[in-house]
Amino acid sequence: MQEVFQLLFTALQISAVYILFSLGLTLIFGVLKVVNFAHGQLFTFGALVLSLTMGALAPSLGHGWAAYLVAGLAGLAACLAVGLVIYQFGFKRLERDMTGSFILSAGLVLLFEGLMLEVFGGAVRPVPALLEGNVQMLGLMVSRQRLVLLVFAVLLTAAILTLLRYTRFGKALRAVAIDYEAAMLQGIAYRRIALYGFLMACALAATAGMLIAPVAAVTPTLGDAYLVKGFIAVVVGGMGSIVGAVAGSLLIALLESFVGFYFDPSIANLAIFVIVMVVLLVKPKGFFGND
Amino acid sequence: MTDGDILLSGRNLSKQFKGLRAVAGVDIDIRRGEIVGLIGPNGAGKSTMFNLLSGFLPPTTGQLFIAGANMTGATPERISQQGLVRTFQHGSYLPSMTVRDNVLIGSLGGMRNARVSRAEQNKGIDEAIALFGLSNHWNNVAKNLSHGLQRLLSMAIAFAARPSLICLDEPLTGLNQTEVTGTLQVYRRLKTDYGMSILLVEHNMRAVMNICDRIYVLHHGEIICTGTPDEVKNSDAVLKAYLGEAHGI
Amino acid sequence: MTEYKEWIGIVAIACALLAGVAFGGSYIGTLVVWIAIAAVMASSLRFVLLIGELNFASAAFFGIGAYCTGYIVNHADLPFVLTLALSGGLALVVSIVFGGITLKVKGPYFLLIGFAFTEALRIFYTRMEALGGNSGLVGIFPPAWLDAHYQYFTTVLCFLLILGLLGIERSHLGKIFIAIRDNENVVRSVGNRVFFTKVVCFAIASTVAGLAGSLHAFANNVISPLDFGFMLSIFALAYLKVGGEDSPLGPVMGAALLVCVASYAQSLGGNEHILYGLAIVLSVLFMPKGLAGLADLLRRKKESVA
Amino acid sequence: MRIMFHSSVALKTASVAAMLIAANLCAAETIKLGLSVPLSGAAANWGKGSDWLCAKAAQEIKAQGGIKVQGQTHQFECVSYDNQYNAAEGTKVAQALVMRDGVQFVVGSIGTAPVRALQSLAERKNVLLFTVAWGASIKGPKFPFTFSSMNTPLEISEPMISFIKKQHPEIKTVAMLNPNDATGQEAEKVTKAAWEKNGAKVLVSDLYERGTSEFQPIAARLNAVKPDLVDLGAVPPADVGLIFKELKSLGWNGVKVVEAGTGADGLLATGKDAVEGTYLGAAIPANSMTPHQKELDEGMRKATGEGVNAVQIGAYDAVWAIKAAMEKAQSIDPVAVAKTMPTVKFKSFYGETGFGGKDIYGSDQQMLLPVIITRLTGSTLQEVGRVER
Repeated sequence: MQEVFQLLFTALQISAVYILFSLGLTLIFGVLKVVNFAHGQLFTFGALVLSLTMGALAPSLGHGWAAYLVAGLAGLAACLAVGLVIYQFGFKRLERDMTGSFILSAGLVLLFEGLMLEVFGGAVRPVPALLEGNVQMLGLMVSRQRLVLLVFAVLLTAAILTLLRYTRFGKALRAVAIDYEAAMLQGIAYRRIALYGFLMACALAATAGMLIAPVAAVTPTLGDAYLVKGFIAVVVGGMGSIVGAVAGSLLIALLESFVGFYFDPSIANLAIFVIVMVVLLVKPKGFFGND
Repeated sequence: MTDGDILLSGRNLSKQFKGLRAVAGVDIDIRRGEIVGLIGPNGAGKSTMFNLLSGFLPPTTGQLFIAGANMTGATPERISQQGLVRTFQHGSYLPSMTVRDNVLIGSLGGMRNARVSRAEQNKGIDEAIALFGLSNHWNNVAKNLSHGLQRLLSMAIAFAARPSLICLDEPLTGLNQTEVTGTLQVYRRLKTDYGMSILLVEHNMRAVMNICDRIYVLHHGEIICTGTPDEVKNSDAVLKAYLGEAHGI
Repeated sequence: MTEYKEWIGIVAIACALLAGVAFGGSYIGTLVVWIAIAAVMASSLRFVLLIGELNFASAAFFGIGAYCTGYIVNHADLPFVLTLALSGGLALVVSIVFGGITLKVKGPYFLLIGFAFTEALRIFYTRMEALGGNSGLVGIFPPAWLDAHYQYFTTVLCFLLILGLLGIERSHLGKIFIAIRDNENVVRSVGNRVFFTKVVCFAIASTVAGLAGSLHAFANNVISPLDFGFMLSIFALAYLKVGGEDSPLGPVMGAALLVCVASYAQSLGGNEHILYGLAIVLSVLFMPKGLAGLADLLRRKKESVA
Repeated sequence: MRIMFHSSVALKTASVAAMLIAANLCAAETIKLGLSVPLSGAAANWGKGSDWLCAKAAQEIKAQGGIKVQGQTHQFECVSYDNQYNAAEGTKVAQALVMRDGVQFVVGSIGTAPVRALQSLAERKNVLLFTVAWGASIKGPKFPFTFSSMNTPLEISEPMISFIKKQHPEIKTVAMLNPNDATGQEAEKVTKAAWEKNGAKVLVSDLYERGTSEFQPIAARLNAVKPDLVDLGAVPPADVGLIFKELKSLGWNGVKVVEAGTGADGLLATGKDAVEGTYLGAAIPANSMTPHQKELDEGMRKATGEGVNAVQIGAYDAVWAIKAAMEKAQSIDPVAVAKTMPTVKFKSFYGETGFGGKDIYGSDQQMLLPVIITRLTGSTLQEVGRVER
């Protein structure tokens, strides 16, 4: 029983990153109808900028909250700047062209990965933990950094759901996601909403990357594994659905945790791919998809 | 009227969407060589009705017979093979293809089971293009045509499949008066020269009253009146249904 | 004349490549084989794009063909032509099953399910002892009688496959493919079997990819699971996009250009990815019709000047 | 002669020709050394480091007066291509090196799959091939042109494991993990046998996918059997750090071993204090570095951001071994050089050595290098044992 409980908790922790990652993907798809493969690169970029800034700040600020805050803002700003550029000069010109924008994002993946390797090098960059050590919770040992991640995932998901449900911007965003032509007829500035939605997703990617940085190997290929899992989470949950992204992430984390424990981690990966195909056969639009 | 004349027959057709009953227990009959109108206020269930008849939606209850065969729950492809071809309200053509290729697709569908020579096939395609007045545009790409020509093209595609019943979803919207007159002329020819039946959903009441042999009036998913144009015009139920609507009869 | 310009173009490129094999020395010959196989992959991708779907599983079917060939060569001594046919055949059978199940979904869902299939197969290979696990399979050589002419054989066969795909595209069946991409409801409403046609299209493209995979295995002699990851589909996409997806000439031109450039760019080390990435991004943004579109534009300009 | 059809090929040939002309101006004869290594993706640093060390060795040899064969002086020049760790790219690299650039000596090749692709061509075309790939299937009398320049589990596991067992006689149970690739599968077999031979029970031995990002489930599984020792065989450094960190947060605290541990930087970057006390089998200890080793280590740090490691050193040693063999054979023909290689003595990164391995592989193609067992203390590696061979 203790074992199952531990595995459940592990799944919950893993799912936190997947959730943050897939929220961005599903948001971009909802608003722009773009399958953005380059999302993982923004995630990686956030983590790399954080590690770089932390390193530069260490002599003056040490590794405390202040350094974290400054470096975090730097990472966020860098990702938003990159996001703005790729939206304005890229995705905006391929509005609602699914194939075209997907191909563009695939090109961006190759380009960014090569550039980041060139600029940051292939070495693993150490990032100090925001909170060191473990806590004993309900008889389980949990690292504090993981708890921070989990709290962030819950808070951000709640914030996004609130934003979408109760603010003018959120309602406009949902309207655009459902039927952008009708939304434009209603006087909603589609372009602006799309830009803000895209930037929000970039910010989410950066946040996720920076939160995972202390407990992950920060290299230019960091985002690759998350990209695959994040996409599967979104597909299983239903593209464009926020609740679906959360549910999909949980499913993947559960599979990874339980199959990995009872069989073998490599089989767990295989199981994830098989499950996505099975789910799509039963529910072709995913669990919560309506498009 | 004898049973042999009946081409399409829907019995007690219903369609239930989550909480909404879009079509409720409709009986409908269309005879060979008959032009039938289906009218009703917005949201009356006309589009759902069209989807039920053409197989794009399976009925929740009820049965559908076409040319004597039970087509309840059949796929659109199967129903089309049985002789019922429909058009769509919006963009009922293939935008990136030429007019001729558009019509070709229609003829390919119609001849799926028949062995026809290339020459005969080409003749059929040319005939369809000529019938709808598209001869001057045969090599133009569909998306570059005017709106009116696109409407005509969508009918030409359906015609090229040589159905016995052609179901047209608001085919006259956006056509000017001359085009409307010309199109109605073609409908008469479809009936007289080719023996086709037509089911027409249309907002242009003048045209409907002018061309139809019989009319069904749909309201809140139910048939509230059926009869000749004159009978329908004088029906109290119909007047009542349309009251409050922007456009009367 | 203009009606046949793609045929002429493809045959002209094929002749140029064959001349390269004949006069260019052994490295040029190898390069030509890679171009030919890459062109087939890109053409196969384009073929499924005719029905409007981006087929990310093409790398998987390429891999199925290659692994089938590798397995036969290592475990059963079958004639070369039969090996080739069986590899294509296996890809055909798997694609009918896979397509029959997954073509019910469209757009991004279809794309991502193909992606998942590719990755699942890759992991599957690594766990199969009989397929050489992670190290892959070695010693896949063409038979002695063909060895000296293998580069000609592959190039010719690849271009025959490409011309075959073009032939189908220009047939009535091909017109139905394009019509499905344009508006599948119209196609269905006049009685064409849309789903069946989609599976046919997918199966043809996958068989061709499987054959290309078999040719690839014989050309490289060695295969490993990582050869058939989703990156392969992305590269095929790059050939297609740079060449231009509107014209059947596009994938051939794109493959020829990018494979040559990549061979040159090898000396740039890891920056090969930057180059491919830039090529895709720039052509999507500034050359949406690709090289083929550009060539067309130039030709028209010349005509209007003349 | 080639006749050109593609402008890009022509361009490339022109630039190669230009390079050759330029090279000819400064040296009588330049011998090209090829490398087929990963220069992108997760293993990029191995490739970049190998490239750097090859160039460094060539530079040192030039400074010492070059390679003297039959009265002529030759110089080395390195050319590296990215094999992306797979056979398809490995084939492209092999073709480019052997068929296009005319390379006859390969000093560095990483990754079993791409190396097999290169070997398939090299053995047919009489190209001498040095590799650090671990697969035993690519070595032996069947491949007279193939030599290996790095210790593999076959060399490391047995001495290292018996050493550790002596240090920690209380160890009864072991949990093992390896990446699901050729290297990992090879390591798993050998290491498992070595533990059983030394009287420890292997409770669990798993494989995981390279590129995995979440190690919690893996750590949970290892921890569940409560082993006295966790052996991460061929797991790459950054992953080792993450796994030990997760294990620590689960409360596990036993002996940590990584046979293929090539350096402390990766471990520390991700594992922080959780990797304290880890034993590594393929690392270069800081406390016993010679000035020359220190110089290379620092140069590598500047070039790649990480200290020098055994994978990369393979390329450095191969260059020196080829020089020695060329001078001994008095020939720059790869057939003669390959024939001489097993008998040659030369100065490697670690000191004077030669070739052996007949008892394991059937031919003397394995560079005999010391197995240095190091232990991570604080943030530095201390040498705790050395097995000379």
